[in-house]
Amino acid sequence: MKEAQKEKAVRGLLYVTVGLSIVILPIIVVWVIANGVGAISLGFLTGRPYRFEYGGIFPQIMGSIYLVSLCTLFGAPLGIASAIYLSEYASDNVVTRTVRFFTETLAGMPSIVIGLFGLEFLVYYLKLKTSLLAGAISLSFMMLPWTIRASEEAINVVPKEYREASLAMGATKWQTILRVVLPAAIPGIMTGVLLGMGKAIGETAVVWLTAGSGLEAFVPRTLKSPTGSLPMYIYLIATQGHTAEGLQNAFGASLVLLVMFLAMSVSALFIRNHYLRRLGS
Amino acid sequence: MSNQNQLITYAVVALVIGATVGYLAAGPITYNKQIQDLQNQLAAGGEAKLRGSLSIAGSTTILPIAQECANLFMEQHLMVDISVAGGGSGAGVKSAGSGEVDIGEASRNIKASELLSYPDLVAFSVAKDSVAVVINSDNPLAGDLDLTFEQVSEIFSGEITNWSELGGPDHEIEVYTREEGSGTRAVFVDYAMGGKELAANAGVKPSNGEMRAAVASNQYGIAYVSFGYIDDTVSAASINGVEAVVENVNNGQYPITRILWMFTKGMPDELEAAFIEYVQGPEGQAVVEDLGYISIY
Amino acid sequence: MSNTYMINGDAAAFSPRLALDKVVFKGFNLWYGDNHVLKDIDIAIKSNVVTAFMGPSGCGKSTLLRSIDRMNDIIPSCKTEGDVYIDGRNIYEPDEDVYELRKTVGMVFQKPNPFPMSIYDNIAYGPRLHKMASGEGLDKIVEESLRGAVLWDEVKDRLQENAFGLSGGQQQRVCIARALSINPDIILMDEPCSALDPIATIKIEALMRELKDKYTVVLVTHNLQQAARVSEMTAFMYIGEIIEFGATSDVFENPQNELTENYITGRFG
Amino acid sequence: MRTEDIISKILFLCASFSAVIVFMITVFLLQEGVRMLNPSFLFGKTWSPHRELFGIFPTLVGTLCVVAGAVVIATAIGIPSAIFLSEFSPFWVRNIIKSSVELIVGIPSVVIGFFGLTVLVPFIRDNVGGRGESILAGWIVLAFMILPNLITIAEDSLRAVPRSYREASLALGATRWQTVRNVVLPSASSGIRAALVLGVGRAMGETMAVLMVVGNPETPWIPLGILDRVRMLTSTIAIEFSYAEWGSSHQYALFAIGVVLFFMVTALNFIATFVIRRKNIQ
Repeated sequence: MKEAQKEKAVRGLLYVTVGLSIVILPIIVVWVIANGVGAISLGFLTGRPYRFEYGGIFPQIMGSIYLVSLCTLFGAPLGIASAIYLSEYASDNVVTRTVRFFTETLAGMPSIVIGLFGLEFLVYYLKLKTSLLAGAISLSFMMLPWTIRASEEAINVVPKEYREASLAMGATKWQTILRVVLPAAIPGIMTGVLLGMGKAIGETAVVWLTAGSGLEAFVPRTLKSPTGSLPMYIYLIATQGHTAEGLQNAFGASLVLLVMFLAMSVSALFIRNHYLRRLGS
Repeated sequence: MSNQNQLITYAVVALVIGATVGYLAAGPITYNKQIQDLQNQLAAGGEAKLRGSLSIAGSTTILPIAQECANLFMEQHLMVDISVAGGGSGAGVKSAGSGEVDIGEASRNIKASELLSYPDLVAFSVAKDSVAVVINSDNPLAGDLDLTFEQVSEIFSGEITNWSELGGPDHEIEVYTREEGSGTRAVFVDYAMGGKELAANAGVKPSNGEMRAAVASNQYGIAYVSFGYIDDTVSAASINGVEAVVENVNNGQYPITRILWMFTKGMPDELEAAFIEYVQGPEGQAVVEDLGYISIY
Repeated sequence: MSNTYMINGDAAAFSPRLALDKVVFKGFNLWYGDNHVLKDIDIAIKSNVVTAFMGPSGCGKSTLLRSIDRMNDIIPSCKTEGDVYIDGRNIYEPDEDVYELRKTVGMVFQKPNPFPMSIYDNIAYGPRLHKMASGEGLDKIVEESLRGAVLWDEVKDRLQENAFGLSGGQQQRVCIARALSINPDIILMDEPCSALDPIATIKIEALMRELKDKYTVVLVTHNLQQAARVSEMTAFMYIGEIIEFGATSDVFENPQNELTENYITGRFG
Repeated sequence: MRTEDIISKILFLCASFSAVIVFMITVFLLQEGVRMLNPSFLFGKTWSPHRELFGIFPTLVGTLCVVAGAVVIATAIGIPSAIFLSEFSPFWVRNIIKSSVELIVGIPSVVIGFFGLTVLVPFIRDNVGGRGESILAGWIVLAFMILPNLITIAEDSLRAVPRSYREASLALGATRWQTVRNVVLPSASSGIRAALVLGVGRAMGETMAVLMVVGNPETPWIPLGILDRVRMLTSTIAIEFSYAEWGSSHQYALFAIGVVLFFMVTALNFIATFVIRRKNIQ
């Protein structure tokens, strides 16, 4: 009965580690919520930052929303189009394999390197300055491979039979993609895009170098305005704010950022769980 | 409509609503107020001819001045947005010189090598300042610490490593330093280090704010910061028996002084000039003194 | 039906009446890569008749069916030689518009494959694609197609429901209705009942017999009884060749070729 | 047909876009950084830009120490958790835990850094020793970052093992654990390994969270203990890039660090792709 004992021991060990995960993983979320709720007030959400420790985070909230929306505007269509090409048009040859490898490489690229590139190429070379536009484009470089990957997966899951049925009706390839493949793949694509948005909204290094590293006290009015963002705010206040008010504001901003991030990942998972299952039936 | 389409619609609608709610929340609160203020301003005979955005970056010593002046300036000129970032003096020179920002700041003089790289920088002095050695206010030595430059250089180069050597508790001295691009560091090294290198194990903090925060949260820490950053969470050491306060800098007893600069690439344009004039003017200089720096006049 | 029209595998005796027969294969060959799947196919399929192709798996019967609306084109390694005529027109001419071709040829697949849309949208897919009608005209096409597939009475109250909610047999009839919606001349059915239960199969078979009044129906099946029940003409295929083709009753009762006989009597297949 | 061709061309252009970006990043990193890539850069022991000394060896070692420790911690907790979720837990338990874990994959790293700075660093200083800012703090912060992803991917690859394998083993009288160890884990191992390699890449490229807790000494040294402070490759770029003068060797050195990072991460990516591809062939 040695094996049975071993089984018990292993089980015990697994219980311990999973217990550890259950305790550890939510710590940060719980910690932020517990400390951040007290910071949230109408004034905090609608005011603008004042010196380092005081005021609100309205420009940062709006800045993050603008950055992520604009980044999605650039990144999502491009990513979806790339995925369509790779999964529907590309035959397996050197060109597409190269494209695919580069896409994977971009996915693993450290964000600071993307930020450096954005700074050199967009900010200096194209003279966009540190601005909403430069930040959003740099973020979309980061988001692009994730969108491509998720969209490709979603498109590949669409059964071959749908395509055949549509082609047999006399539809062209593009008509088939537009009317049958994409509608069926949209939940998967949206899951991918939302997860990419979640990545973009929490990204600090890239916005630091390209969108604005200050404590902006205004909502950007043009694409060329420097733009504050929640991650940058949290970084600045967490490292430099040394008073109770500063800490409180950093918690409040973390809570807002976390809520925005979780809203995206919750809707992504919701769409995935409630839709992809249906498609499988 | 099929369930699937419905779900897609829900998701899209949720996204759109999320974005627009945010936007709409922004609209009424800020823009209506701004427009109203603008109308009031025009009705009161004010001018709203200045418009546009201005980005400022560089020395974290000047950061509080620039932030505060920007806030006041933006209240007076509602169509102007001013972004103020840190980065350090080196970053201020570099980013103004390369055109990344409109106005750069430095808390030290421009280096010869920088003038070679960015020959068309134009400098404006906006305030005077000094550098103080600070320790945690819970350190038993707080308030009584009096150092010579010799001691300062020995502490910061890692020759004196224990607080007991200074008459304090038996604990390692934990040294913090600014990054190499910092103007505060350059000034500090010039005056106090006597040619010695900073200790290899000094923790690098890339802004005055982080220096202060590090010392404020570390009972055995020691750092150097701009006078503008001295507050009751840290305690400034006397140098050669002279207390680190503004009066002693003004009367020449405290041994470190420096000028704080703003730069533009070429001659400033209308908006840049207006802002720099504002900082140099009575309102700006009031801010300077209010924040613990020294007026240029 | 008449027994008069009959050919066997003898190519020399093959003299199709291009204008009279609906679909005519003439010296048709097809390869997937190096794999010679269809070998020198010569056959003429008559209008308004159910023609069944049977044979063991891998004999090329589905490929032959898919050659009629050039659905094999979507497989990159596919290569063809020879001609296929529909109403006297060679559809393998280089300037042939495949999309127009597929419009005149409806296809029903082995597994019911409705789109993940409502029943209505499934049927309306083709007409919308080819801008055949809109509004009430479209409603009419949908109704007629569903009536044509004998499904109208079962689904008329739930046209907006997802087609996946239907039973397998109903889904397959949605697919048939979808094929009918673009008003084709020819309907190709690739083992349409293989994924269905017996009751659904009976319904579909009855439908096939009705359909032949208006359409030319070509059926691929490995179910001998089905071929016997439904078709007037039957072809037996073996490893890419047509071994025997003739009136169903002749092929079943009096097979000319030993292979055919073995297959029909269940010695292999 | 004409429009079809045009569409396919447009789509091809879109697909090439990310390749173009990567290509541009590579070219411009190399162009700026390659002149500094020499043995005295890679193996030099002193990094001190004002003395024109650009040796990244201690930084490289420090980075590898932090990343390796973080991956070990994440593996030690993550893989058994994944095994538990996929093999031993009741369905509803798995569902709850798995979806909560998925929810926090990619949680903003600055928040984790904030946690590290305000909770972890003081805790280590008061209870373990040293300044608090340390390799240890870096381990924990990075482990936090890669753990959710690791659990998710590992659990997915475990569950992808066909049930028939498990049944076959159980039917031969094997216990659950024997089945897991001898049948399930070997079949899932390539997926798990790929997840680990990607985790290493992610940890290596992380900037902000570690920057806030590893201490960044003035002149980094080769770390000797887990309470030593180190610099990361990424944090060196982040701290110094803003003031490195144009055209100075300092700036080229920072780009060269970017090149090193780029190649390490690309190599890891290559390995992961290779591992995954081999799995697919099997």
